[in-house]
Amino acid sequence: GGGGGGTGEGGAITLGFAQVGAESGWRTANTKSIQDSAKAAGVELKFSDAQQKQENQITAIRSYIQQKVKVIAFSPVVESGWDTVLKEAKTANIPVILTDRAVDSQDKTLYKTFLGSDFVAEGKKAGEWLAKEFGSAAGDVNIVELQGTTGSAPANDRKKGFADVIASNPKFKVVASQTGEFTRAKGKEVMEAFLKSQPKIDVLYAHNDDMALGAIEAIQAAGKVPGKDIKIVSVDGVRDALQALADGKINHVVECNPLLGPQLMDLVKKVAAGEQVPPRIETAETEFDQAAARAALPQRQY
Amino acid sequence: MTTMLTRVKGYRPRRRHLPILATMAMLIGAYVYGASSYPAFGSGQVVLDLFINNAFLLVVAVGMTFVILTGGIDLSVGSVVALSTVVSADLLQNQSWPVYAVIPAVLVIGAVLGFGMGVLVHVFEIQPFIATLIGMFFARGLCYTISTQAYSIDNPTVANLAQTQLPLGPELHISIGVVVALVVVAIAAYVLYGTRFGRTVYAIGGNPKSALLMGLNVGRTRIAVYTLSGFCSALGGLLLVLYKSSGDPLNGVGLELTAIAAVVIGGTLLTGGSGYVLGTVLGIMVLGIIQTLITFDGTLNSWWTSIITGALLFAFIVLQRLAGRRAT
Amino acid sequence: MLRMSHIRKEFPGVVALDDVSFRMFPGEVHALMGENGAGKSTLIKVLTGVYGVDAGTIELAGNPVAFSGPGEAQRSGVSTVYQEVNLCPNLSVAENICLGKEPRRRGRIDWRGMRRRAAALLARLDVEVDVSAELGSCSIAVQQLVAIARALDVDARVLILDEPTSSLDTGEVEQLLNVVRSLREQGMAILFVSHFIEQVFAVADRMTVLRNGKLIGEYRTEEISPVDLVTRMIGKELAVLEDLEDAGHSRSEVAGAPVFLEADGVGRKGGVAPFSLDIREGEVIGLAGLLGSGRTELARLLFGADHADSGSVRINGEPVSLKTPRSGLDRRIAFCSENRKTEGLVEELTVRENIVLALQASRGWARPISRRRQDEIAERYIKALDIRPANAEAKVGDLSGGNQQKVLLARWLITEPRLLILDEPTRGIDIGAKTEIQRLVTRLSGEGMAVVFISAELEEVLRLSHRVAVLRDRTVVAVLDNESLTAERVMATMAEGVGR
Amino acid sequence: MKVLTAHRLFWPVVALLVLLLGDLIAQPSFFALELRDGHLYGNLIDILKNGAPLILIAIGMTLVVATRGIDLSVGAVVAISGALACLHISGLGDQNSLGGTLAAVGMALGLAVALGAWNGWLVAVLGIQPIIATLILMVAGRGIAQLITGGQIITINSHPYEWIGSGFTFGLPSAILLALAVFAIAAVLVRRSALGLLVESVGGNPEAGRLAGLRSARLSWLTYVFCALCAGIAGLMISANVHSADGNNAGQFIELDAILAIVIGGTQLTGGRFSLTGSVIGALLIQTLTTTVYALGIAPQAIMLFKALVVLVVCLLQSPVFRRKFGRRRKTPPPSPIVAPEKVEAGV
Ligand SMILES: Nc1ncnc2c1ncn2[C@@H]1O[C@H](COP(=O)(O)OP(=O)(O)OP(=O)(O)O)[C@@H](O)[C@H]1O
Ligand SMILES: Nc1ncnc2c1ncn2[C@@H]1O[C@H](COP(=O)(O)OP(=O)(O)OP(=O)(O)O)[C@@H](O)[C@H]1O
Ligand SMILES: [Mg+2]
Ligand SMILES: [Mg+2]
Repeated sequence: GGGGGGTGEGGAITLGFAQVGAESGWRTANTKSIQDSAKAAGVELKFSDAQQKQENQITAIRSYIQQKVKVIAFSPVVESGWDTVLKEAKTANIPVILTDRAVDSQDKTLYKTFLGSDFVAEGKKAGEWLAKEFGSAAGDVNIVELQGTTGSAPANDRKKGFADVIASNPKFKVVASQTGEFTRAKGKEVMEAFLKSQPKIDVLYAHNDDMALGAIEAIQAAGKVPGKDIKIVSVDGVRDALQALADGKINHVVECNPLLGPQLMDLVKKVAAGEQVPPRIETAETEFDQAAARAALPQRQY
Repeated sequence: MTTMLTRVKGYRPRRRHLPILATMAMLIGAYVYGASSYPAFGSGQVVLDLFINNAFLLVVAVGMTFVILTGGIDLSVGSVVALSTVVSADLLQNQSWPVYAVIPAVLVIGAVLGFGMGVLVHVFEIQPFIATLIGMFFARGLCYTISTQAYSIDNPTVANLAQTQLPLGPELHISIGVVVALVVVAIAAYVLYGTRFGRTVYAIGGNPKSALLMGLNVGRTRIAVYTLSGFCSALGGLLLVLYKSSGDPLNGVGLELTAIAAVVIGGTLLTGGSGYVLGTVLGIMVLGIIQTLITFDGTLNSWWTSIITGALLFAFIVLQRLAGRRAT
Repeated sequence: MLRMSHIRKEFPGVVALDDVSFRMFPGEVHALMGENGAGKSTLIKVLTGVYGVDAGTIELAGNPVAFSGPGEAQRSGVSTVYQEVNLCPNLSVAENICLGKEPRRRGRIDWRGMRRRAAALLARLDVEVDVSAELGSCSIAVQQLVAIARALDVDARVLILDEPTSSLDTGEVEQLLNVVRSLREQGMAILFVSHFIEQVFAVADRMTVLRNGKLIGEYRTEEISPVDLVTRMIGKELAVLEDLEDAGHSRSEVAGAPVFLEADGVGRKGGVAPFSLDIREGEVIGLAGLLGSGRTELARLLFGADHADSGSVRINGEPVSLKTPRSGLDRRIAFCSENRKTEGLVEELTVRENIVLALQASRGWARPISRRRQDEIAERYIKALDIRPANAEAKVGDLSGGNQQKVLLARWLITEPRLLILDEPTRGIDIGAKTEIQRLVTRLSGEGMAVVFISAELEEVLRLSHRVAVLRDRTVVAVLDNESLTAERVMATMAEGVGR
Repeated sequence: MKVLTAHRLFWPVVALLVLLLGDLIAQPSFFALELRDGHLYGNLIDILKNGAPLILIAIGMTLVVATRGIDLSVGAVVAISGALACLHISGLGDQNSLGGTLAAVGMALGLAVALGAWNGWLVAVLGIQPIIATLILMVAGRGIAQLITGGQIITINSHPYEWIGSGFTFGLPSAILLALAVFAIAAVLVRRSALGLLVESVGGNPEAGRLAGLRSARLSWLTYVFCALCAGIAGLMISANVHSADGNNAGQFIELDAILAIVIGGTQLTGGRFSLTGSVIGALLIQTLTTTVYALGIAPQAIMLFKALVVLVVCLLQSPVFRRKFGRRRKTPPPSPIVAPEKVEAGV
């Protein structure tokens, strides 16, 4: 166990970080990045894992307030419902940084800044790629969609962003859309069913890489060639997906960057020193095509 | 002819109180350990935060205690909690209902769902596990049909209630939710100990067939118990609304297990007939203090968090068990 | 007061009641008689609404009724003690007596008043127990008395007692009969079921006899003699009791036989005080004592159901440790428990499965008894003990009380034990079967089996045993040779502990 | 006919058939089977393949339930066993080596058995209530699985290992063949030896069982070990099916599905009488339900409602009280549910 709260005697900043959980490889990479860069930056990190429960995150934030940490950062499980506890933090004069996801609070003074990605934008990017790729195709384009966990923010937003873009062109048809719960196993199972119920599938849009990877196996088992017979676009950019992209089994990956650690530590130091920071910082995110994937693969840690 | 039936009325240890005493002792031990390891842990607010953070769970677990005492189980609580938050959010935000109308509406929905499950259990003799699993699916499904997204409630009354802090001393405060939860606990303890309904609950848990032959109203009590649990879940949902000022269809996933765990750690037998509401309160404290200890430590990564949680749970349960054994 | 006409009740495969009519008058004790499985308990359950009827009508005080369940029957003034003890073991004695009609003060249960009332009711039956003790920790006899006390609590018009005396001692029985008589004086109609003919003749004014679910007839007590009654119950002459009657065993008969088991200072804190006892092969040792005197506890120690915390046991001269029932079973000791419902039978399983259970346990799971053998064994014991219905695949829980008891007995007999401990084996068994069991015990001991025999019926103990160990206050106070032993002498010892 | 409807597996089987019929109506090609790459291909095959892990776990858990227990930790065991096997295989020089794969499988199953022994120890020796005893491993086990995988998904590429989850033998998915083999072994073990009787006695009346000389502690301990072993095999299947181990998501909520399958199959959670065949049918029913959801294209928001409805209907059909109240067509009241389950069960 570590010592008390507050600013460490040696002047080290204490950061309380309330993570969502460890539900995916993406998230684990996110956690690891934060832990590693905290160490590198000399920030004393109080980490907690909420196991996908908002209540647990609130509990953790309360305990950080009790421990009088210097800065609190967290990735909200959901966007709503933070006002009460954030007010408590504000009363205790502890600045808050949001990572990865925003909160929908009306009172923008409750947190200092937001650092992360925009799920809607990711969905849009996937849609735009599709529009470009199939812009000149003749006839209807039949799309199947593998959604994330029902009710979760990334699932809602990535669906919305994608739908917004493709709505502009009537030949894009989402013929089937089902939840694959963000996992490979479910992705495979659902794709197996799609392949039997849908006579013609041109494109698969998966809300994350894992479901796409599962679906690839289903497609292969059905005797089709992923990436050719059925084009695939997915979100995240984990190593296995980039590999599949490099191998031509996936056609496009929209990155959602988990490596927020260094940026976060910079912000923490600034906030702790009372400096002014911009209210919203988007993480550097790219998209990968086959060539980019090959180039990125050797350095991919996660 | 007289019979000589002199039985020594010697001291018989109250075996049924032992688990509770053991749990209490361990809680104090854990607190002392925490306070000595992490200075901020010692502040009274940490204890009060346990109540603030778990107020809604406490209410849910109280309902669950009733059900488990009859030898049943209620898996629907998490979903009913979620449904309550979603319905509240929907009514307040989208339909602009006033708060005082939303509260009874939500409570009625919870009670009606509970009643339905009670009917399945009692009238159609469907095993409680399954009847309430159906309820769990059903309530969660309703959540999604109302909304697949979480949304905030910006009703000023709710915000007011949510942010009210009742001071208990310097730097010490509790929330309104805690008061509600403690009132519920007190009422439940009274009902179980001091009313016919409460004793019937125990009798059913002891032996439902006998209870029936003893002329007790088993059917009504059973249905009432599930209704009560539905009601408590809805109330817990309302407290969660106060706690988070939002409605979220993903609320309370896995909550049923936490509630059951709290009840059972509190010394209530899953087979029914034995246990106390106070034990449930302690069970919640145990789960809460484990979480708090881990948060204060703050050095564990996600999987070590799970492993240490399991290990601490193990330690608590085994110590409780051994203490119970030693003393008998 | 009460009239049931042309009642028919069918269970899958069994017609339990067939066109049975029955009536009761106020201020009268009415005995319902019949063999095991004749339909007595079913008639009572039909009356109080536990089961619905397939045909027939029920009238209470002239009004047709159809109770939805025991609760409604109770509220209409029909108070019932069902055959098996139907109470909640997790609650206190006082609660079990008052449950559903607790005294209340300002809507709140008045616990003190409840204990007082419970104690008063028990005192009426001359029972003194700690009413705040958990019921489950009390012996089955006490539980039975608690159930009776519970039924006395209502201001009922009709009181139904289904085998209330099956595990009571003479003393308690006497007391109960007195209570019954005084209730009769108050104009209550009382239905009384018992397999003890003397008790019936001592208290009943009128009897109805059932056989195989059919009504045989209704008689006034003065009109019928015990022998007639038995003949009507079983449908043929019974002339068996006599040849056992004065068998009068004595220690000397087995003096030459080797000692099978030797207990030396065996005891258990909170159970029985350390005792020493040796049992020879072929010897029957009876245990006598009052309610709660510790007979059951002693038997459990001998089997290993509880483990002793002092003393040592030797079997055939070799020291052994009896810590679990399993160790008893491995030494070929069998223990037929007094409480068939909670400690004996697995109700969901079939008669066959229950019968082979102990034998199978001793063989281990890997050596199953072949289905053919199982059927054979079940068949044999169904016939030998006259278990009805004679269907090895019937669920034991559906059998009548007496037949369940026979199944339990059969389970232990087939293990061919060298020491058979029988704790109240004749509980709730009709006279025919009882004689059969007594004869069996005599025969088995004749073949060299050692037997420990516990029964609330002292005559039965005296009739069968070579020696009688007398217990008082959980202490073995005397071991008496059965030669010229009389019931009076044993009772005196039970009461005062006069030496041998 | 009457005997047939009285059989306790009648209604679950009817429900299964009705569900399949619904699929057929909604999607006429639902039953289509074709030969592809030398093996059968079609929705029915998918149901069997994807249902295999659930079938296995339901079989294992049935015995636990029969002794009045419950095992919440099966999901965690699934994750752990898959993780350990994949970790070992990913470290092999040649992932396709049969020896290395066998070693991995052996290690994973060995660990699963050890975990089962742990559960059994808590329940049978320490006497902790099963739900709580197994909750410990349910919580900690996820962490252990993630510890093994390092929180990442371990992807592997091993043909022998894949065979367990997505391979085919004789044109049929090997997963279902494995599950059926375990079922056959369990059924023979349980019904040809005396284990079934002993387990049912321990569950039906523990005290009576003890006094009849059963070693109930050892017996219930064994059921936990067996259950964990089944979960371990299921874990291998699930990970082999997607060539990867996911410590966090593998087997999530599978305990609930398994319990549901068991209950639909006619085993009471209060212990005693059990039916392995019933549990298998229950598991197939649940898997068919999942596949139906996909085949009918039910929106994700509505899945829960649909499931609630189907389970409700199945349970009501099974409830004798319900049939008596609403099925007035038959003149005699239906007999109590169990007539002679023994004969059927013994026949397997
Ligand atoms: N629930 C039931 N299901 C099926 N058969 C039953 C059920 N209850 C009783 N029976 C059958 O009905 C018949 C009458 O049983 P009942 O219990 O009335 O006998 P009894 O006269 O009380 O006998 P005993 O003296 O042994 O108590 C028996 O053959 C019994 O097997
Ligand atoms: N002082 C006491 N307080 C509570 N229970 C007692 C007391 N003394 C004895 N008992 C109960 O009585 C029983 C002890 O007697 P046991 O059952 O061996 O009696 P028994 O001689 O077989 O008499 P019976 O079976 O006729 O009651 C135990 O179950 C014990 O719990
Ligand atoms: Mg009877
Ligand atoms: Mg006794």
